[in-house]
Amino acid sequence: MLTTLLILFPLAGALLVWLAPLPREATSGLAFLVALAEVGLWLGSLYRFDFDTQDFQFAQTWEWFDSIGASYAVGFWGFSFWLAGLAVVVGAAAVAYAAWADRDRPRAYYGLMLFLIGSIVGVFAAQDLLLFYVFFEAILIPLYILIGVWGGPERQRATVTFVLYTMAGSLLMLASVVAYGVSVGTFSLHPDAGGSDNTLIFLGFVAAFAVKAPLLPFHGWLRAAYTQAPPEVAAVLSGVVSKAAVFGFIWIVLIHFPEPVQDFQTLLLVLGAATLVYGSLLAFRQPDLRGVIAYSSMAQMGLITLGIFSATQVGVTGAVLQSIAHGLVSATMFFLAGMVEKQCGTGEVGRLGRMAKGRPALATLVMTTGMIVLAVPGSTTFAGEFAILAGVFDLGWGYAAVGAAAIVLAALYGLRLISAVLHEARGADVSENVPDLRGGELPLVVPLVVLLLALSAYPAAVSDNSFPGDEPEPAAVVQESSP
Amino acid sequence: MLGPGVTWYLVVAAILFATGTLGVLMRRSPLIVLLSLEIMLNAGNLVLVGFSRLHGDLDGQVFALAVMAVAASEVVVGLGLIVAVARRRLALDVDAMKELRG
Amino acid sequence: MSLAGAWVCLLAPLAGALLITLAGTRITRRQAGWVATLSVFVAFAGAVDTLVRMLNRGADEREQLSTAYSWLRIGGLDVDVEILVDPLAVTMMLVVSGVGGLIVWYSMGYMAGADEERRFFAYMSLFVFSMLLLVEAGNLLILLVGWGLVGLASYLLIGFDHHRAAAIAAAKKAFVMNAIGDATMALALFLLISRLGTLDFAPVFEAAESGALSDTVVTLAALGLLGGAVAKSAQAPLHTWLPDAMEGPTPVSALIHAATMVTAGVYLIARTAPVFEAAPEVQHLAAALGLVTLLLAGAVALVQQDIKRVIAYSTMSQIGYMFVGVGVGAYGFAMFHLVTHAFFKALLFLTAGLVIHHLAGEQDIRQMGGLRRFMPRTDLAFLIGTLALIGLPPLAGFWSKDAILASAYANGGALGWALYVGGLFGALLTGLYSFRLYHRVFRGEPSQLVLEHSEGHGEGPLSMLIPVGALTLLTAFGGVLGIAGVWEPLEEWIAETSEPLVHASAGEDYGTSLIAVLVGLGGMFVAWRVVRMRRELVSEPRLLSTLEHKLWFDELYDMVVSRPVQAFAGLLHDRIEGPLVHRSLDEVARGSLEAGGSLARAQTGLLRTYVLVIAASVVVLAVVFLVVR
Amino acid sequence: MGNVLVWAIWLGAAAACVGSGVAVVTLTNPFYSALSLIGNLASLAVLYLLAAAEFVAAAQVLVYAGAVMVMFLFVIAYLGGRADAPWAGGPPLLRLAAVVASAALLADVLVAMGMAVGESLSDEADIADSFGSPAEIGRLFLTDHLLAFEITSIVLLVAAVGGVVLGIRPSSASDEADDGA
Amino acid sequence: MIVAASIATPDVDWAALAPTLALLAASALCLLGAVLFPSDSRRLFSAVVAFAGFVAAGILAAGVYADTPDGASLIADSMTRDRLAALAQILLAGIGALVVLGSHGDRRREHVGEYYALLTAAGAGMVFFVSAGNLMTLFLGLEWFSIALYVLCALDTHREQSLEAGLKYLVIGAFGSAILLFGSALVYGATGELGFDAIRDAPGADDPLFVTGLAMILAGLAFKVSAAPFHMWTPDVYEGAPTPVTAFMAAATKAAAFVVTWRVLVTAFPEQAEIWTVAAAALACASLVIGNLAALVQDDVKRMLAYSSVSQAGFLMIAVAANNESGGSALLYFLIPYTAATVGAFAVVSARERELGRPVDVASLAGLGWEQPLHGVAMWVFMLSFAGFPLTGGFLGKFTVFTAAYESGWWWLIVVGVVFTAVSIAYYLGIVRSMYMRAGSAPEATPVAVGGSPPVDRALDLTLLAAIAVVVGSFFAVQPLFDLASDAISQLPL
Repeated sequence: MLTTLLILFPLAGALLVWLAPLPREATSGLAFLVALAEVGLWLGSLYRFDFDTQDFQFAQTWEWFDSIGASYAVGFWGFSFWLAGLAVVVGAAAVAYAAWADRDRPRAYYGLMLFLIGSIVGVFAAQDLLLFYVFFEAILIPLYILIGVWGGPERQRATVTFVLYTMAGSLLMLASVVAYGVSVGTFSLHPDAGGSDNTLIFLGFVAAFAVKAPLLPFHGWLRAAYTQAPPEVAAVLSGVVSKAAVFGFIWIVLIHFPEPVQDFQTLLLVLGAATLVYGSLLAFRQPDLRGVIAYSSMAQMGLITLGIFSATQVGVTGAVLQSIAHGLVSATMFFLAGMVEKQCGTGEVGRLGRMAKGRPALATLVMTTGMIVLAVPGSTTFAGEFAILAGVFDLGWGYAAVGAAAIVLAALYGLRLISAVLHEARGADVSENVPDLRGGELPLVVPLVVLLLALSAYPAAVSDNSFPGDEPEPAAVVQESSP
Repeated sequence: MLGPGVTWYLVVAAILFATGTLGVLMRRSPLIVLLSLEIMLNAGNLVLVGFSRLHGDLDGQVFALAVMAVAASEVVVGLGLIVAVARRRLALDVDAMKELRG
Repeated sequence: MSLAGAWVCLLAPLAGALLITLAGTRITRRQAGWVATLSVFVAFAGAVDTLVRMLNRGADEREQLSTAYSWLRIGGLDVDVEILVDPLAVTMMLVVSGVGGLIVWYSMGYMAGADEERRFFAYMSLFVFSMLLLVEAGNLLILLVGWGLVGLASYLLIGFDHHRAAAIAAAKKAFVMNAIGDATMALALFLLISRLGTLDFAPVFEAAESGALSDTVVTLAALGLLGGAVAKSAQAPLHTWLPDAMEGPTPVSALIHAATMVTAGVYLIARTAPVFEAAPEVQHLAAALGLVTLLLAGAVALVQQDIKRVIAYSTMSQIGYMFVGVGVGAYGFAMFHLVTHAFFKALLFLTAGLVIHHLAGEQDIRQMGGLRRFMPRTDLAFLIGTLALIGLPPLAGFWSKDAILASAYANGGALGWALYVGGLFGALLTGLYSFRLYHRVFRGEPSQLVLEHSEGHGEGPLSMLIPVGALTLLTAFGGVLGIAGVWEPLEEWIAETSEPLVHASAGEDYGTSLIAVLVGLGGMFVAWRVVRMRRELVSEPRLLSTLEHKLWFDELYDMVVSRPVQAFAGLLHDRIEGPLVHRSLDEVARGSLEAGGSLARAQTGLLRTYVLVIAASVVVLAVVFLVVR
Repeated sequence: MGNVLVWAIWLGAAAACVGSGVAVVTLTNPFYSALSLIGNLASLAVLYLLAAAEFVAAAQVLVYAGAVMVMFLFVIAYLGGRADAPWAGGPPLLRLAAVVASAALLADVLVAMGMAVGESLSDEADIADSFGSPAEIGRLFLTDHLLAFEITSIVLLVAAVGGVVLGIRPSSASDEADDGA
Repeated sequence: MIVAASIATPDVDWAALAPTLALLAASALCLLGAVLFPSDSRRLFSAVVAFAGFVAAGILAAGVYADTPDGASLIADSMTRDRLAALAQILLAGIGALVVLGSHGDRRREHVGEYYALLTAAGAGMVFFVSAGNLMTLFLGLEWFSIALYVLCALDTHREQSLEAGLKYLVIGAFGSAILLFGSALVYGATGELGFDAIRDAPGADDPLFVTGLAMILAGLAFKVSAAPFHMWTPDVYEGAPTPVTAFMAAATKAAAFVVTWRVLVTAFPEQAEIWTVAAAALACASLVIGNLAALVQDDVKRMLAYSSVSQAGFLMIAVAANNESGGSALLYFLIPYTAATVGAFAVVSARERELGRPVDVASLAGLGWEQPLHGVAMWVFMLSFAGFPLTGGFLGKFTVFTAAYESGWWWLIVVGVVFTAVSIAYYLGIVRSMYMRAGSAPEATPVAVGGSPPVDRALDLTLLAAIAVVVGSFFAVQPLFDLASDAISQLPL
């Protein structure tokens, strides 16, 4: 019941916001309260969550479409519960940011935002393939409008590219879902529900998630979407929505396609590694803040993919940890970038600079977040990265070497970003009277940063509670399938 | 039966059908197009009648009668349309009707 | 728990840093300074407490492990936040917190009035915390964390004057070079995890000693660790960041780039001695690199004109000695030299700081001279520091450096001899450049600059002079920690953790000392003569430019590494991302639109074409049916 | 043997049928086309007669050649000169394609028929004299094909309404375009 | 007299005919109204009557569905009484009712009564058509509603386009039915039978005349469902016809024709399945390719929707090609949200037409979403349903169709369908884009200058709400609907 509540509560909130004819402030306030309550709901369930049982928690099943064996089956596994937590937290922060940015047409906006949150939680909660697809697609509906209406000058092109690109992937997945359902006979995502060894079906799923992540050749939508969307939407997009791919890779591809994963492991790992390097190098070339963040998170997704398809316990768990960390950090970065853009009127690194002068709060936050972005040892991102590479090391020191090289590249673009904003000569658009972050902005970012620091101090909170038991399911499945 | 077998009926019917098609395809006057359509329907009728004779089964003839009525109805509507078009001072030329395209 | 002291030592500076950060402008700059200073001194007290408790225990139970909680636990792999306290660690703790405290205190005077002073003190405390985390780390991953955090702190402090592009560039350079080191270390750790499934010291060392790990594995692991050590300690070939790091404020140079952080490499090798001993060739490589660095740095130092850079190069070469020490397995002496070096090098930097402070930020020694007349006490302190650096008895440097050389001699073999001779030649260079520096700055006629800055104000505020005094004393009498053949407490002390591979006899030691001192004096004499004649040590132009360009290392790396990477990124951006990834989308869109357009044009609006299409389709359908029937 | 005579009549009717059909399609003046269609229908009636479909033949002449065609001629006369449009036209390719398509259709049916000659077109049933008589047909219309009968009438009714709706002169009110729907 | 006495008139199953009769009655009443009532009250009267007629037909059909445990053929196979027919009739009645609601706001002055009369008459024809039991009734039913539709298309005699649409539809339609007739004649010749069941049981399945006839019948039906390449008339007629008529054609004709296609192919020609399944697959591909690509470049919304309906016919053809129980059920289920969305979409278009007083192109939808939230959201939902997005029945429609296709091994058809769905999203979302988004820096979409404030049209809003309810409801209540469909399908021989 709790799971359904977690999914439906924001959706109900969305309906309320749409229908209730409230004035501007009231709307944003109501939306924020809903989002906050959602976080509280999640915390409550966290309190009840038993991370040691080897099965779904808060599981619930309703009849839906028996004829083809699909049902409304939801529930949480350790790692997906953390992902859901990430979704609600970032979502609440995004709503708050929107309230700060004072978006036009508030009722439509906040309704869509809450709808988005609900459907993302649904993705992570779905334990039925068809249901998963439903939520996976439902995400696009609000995103299309959110980017297209409230985005930057290029928003229409951005949103069309994004939706078409993503849909192309997901429709291939739809074909795979059909084939899977017919050939396997069930849509259940339970690890014991069997799997398929059909390569084509497998590739369909991989394509969808590779676009969503995105991985190397499939990232054509990335830059436009991340730079044109409103900052808070971009934050949700890169921080949370991309994690739908992580969920899919782990919970669908890895578990239900053991043999194909074995056959394609090298390819997938190479893809991840290539994405990692490519993203890092391009991040180094981007002319604007959000471009850098966009490509850096692409690189991070490559790293996460690397960890997942190491198919080792350490790697997969590291990937989950990294997903949470990256979700928080990229969201924070987008918020900060958005604030800088709003105050300076530009995000071009060439026109920024020396903002640290007389703006201690901004400087401290940017520096802290930036250091976590480039995974300085001791940060939670470092922990995740370390675990991923340690996990993938067994499959070939080469991947780990690439990852290590990427650490250096990350240092390069991370420092470039930090210095471009904070240091060196003052940029053309940074006038003396650009204010420091104040009471209005700090509450939006500080909680996330605190969360990041806490997670840096104690990453085991996630890493130790992602997969019940000693062996996480994926590793178990893959290992037993391997000769 | 007296005279030639159903095969011959079919041949004539086929020729008529093709002729009607040709008319629809070639002529630009909607009136003549309508006439050609009549020919096509009659070709169908001929086949029906011929086969009803072959099978010694009257269904075919009944069908043919029904088709006659239908053909008449089409003619009525068609002529009504043509009259309406003419009343709008529009050219009675199917090639002239190119408002809707693309 | 009995390690409360050690925990206090570790956490006090962190608390200080957080306090200053959160307090923001609610506390004055001076208060911020005091918070930092006190937090470090509290750490020192913790260290002393730890030492005392340790002394009260028997030699065999002095190694203690204390776990706070599990930091990263994934099934089999379980890394705790734990500290390991043993003689080696406590020595470093004392040095770091002690010298660190003095320097932070000093910087209160030095930084007075500087921009964003609070930030400076927060960073300083953060650094001390990271450094202590490094030395107290109870397993390799936590050590790596500390390793990275000191790099971060160093980045922050080098780039403290963030409006100066040079400072920011230097900071980035330092961070990236250290990141390379971190990466190699991380690789070594992955290797150990995949082979042993743990990163705790004990099992790793046990496996290394028992030969449970294959030679290749051990060698690779050792190489990885060495990479980190070399990067952090600015040894060739990853040394180029250290001179640039002098862009940071002088106290930073003193604390990070002289006394503590840069010597972390030595500590690392001493700490993981079993691994290196299992891979002797790597250990010897460390020694060889040390030798190369000490010669290279000494040579370059001959021609530098920036007071801090000269000292920076001397630091590099002194660390080279330490690497030689650990390379031949004389961990005790290496650590001894680390300690004494911390004293006298900090002293040198702080006195240099006094000079720079006195001359309102001027660092070019060509502008200096005759300062002795205006700053007698500073002159004395600097002289003592210089002599200690050259290694004249009875100063601290004398005991420690010669002990290393003696160990190299005792190690014997071709390598031993090479190290020995090279080390002695290094001593000569040391004499040359350091005495040149001293003369240039303090002796001779007062320069114009000196004269105009020397009206009225004295040598500096008390908060700066007291630390200098303290360090002077330590430099003067630090040698008592290891008087060859007579009383070598530190060496035995360290031996409890890392058993030395060689031990020179008193005879060898004093013999070496004799030669070394003579060589050093020779150097000093030459330098004195040359400077008196207003000439440079190196005048041959080609050699001069080579040395001034630091043997072209920067240019080389720029050409071999950074340019290609940039070019490659540009290539991807211009050739792949634009044309392939983005334009391909547009192409697909355009293609389908054109197809749709032609289809729409086929819809001519001509009734007869429609009928024609239908008729044709009927025919096709019928024919196909007839055929496949 | 009256067969020869029957054959002669049949062939004559068939020839007239085909000829008049071609005439309908080819004549320029719709008036003449309509007239030749009457001929076509009449000759068809003959063929029906020979196929033992007396009632159908009768209906053909009365309903078709009578009523329907009269209406045709009436409309043509009403429209007067503007009735006849150019014979053909459009791109010559279109004309060629039209011929090809019709020929192909013809060929297809003939081929199919030729293939079928052996199988289904053989042995025809022998029939009673009452076959095709109005009585028989009427009985069928009231029993088996009751629905068909009714529907035919409904279709005619609908067509009538439609003809009226389209044919009557619209009240001037609606001549200015009042709305898009 | 004597003759009549000697004739044993067959017993007619009035229940099975009831829906048809109800609509005929409504039609007659509307005609009377057109004559008797003054023009001002005429509109309301005929609309109410027509609505009542459709509703009654629906209810009666539901009754038939309820007490038809298994199918039967009546009056010498001339019609069948089974759940397939009943379900289709319910669907058609629903469509009709919605169209009536939607067209009530129409401001036409001419032919008001006739409009509703012909609408109901066409509805009656379709309602009979889906229960046709032999080739003759098939042909007659088809002509019945076709002739009514010809007139409806040309009803706006003052609009040239309307006339053009009517004439084009008439000529092409007559041509199509001639083909259908000739095919039926050939089949009759080969088998000597007209009834579907009889044809199935007759010998000589692979007779050349027989297959030729089958080909022609298939062509005639494909023409009615406007599957490419028999679709050429669709865009022109849909664009030219009065919008409510277009809505009715797009929804009802397609539904009826597909149901009959399924019935004929499955009951009469099971022997030739391996031929006509391939043909259906080919038609499906053609429709998907042509419909979607051509729709991409359309500017007029009605025309775009016409092409989209061609592409949707492609999806339904996939279900036909599947030729199995789940295919049939999928086909019926698919029709439910599809028809609702179609009627709704055209209703929105007609509302905009009345507001602007000119044909609606994509650009003139700008700002609609903000001006009239209900219309905006409704269009949003319908487009999502067409595009097969989740949370709409359109998604499950596609999904079930694909499932059926996969069961019969048509995996490549699925791939084609998937690829062109991706293409279709471009234009479906393009509509949404023009409703909500404006280029440039101003984030909010500003409405284009409109002719006065739009007239409030409660009936139309009701239509939209009902359509939304069906489209979204069919997603959540898929199981019961699917059960209804499969019960209906299971009564056919398969």
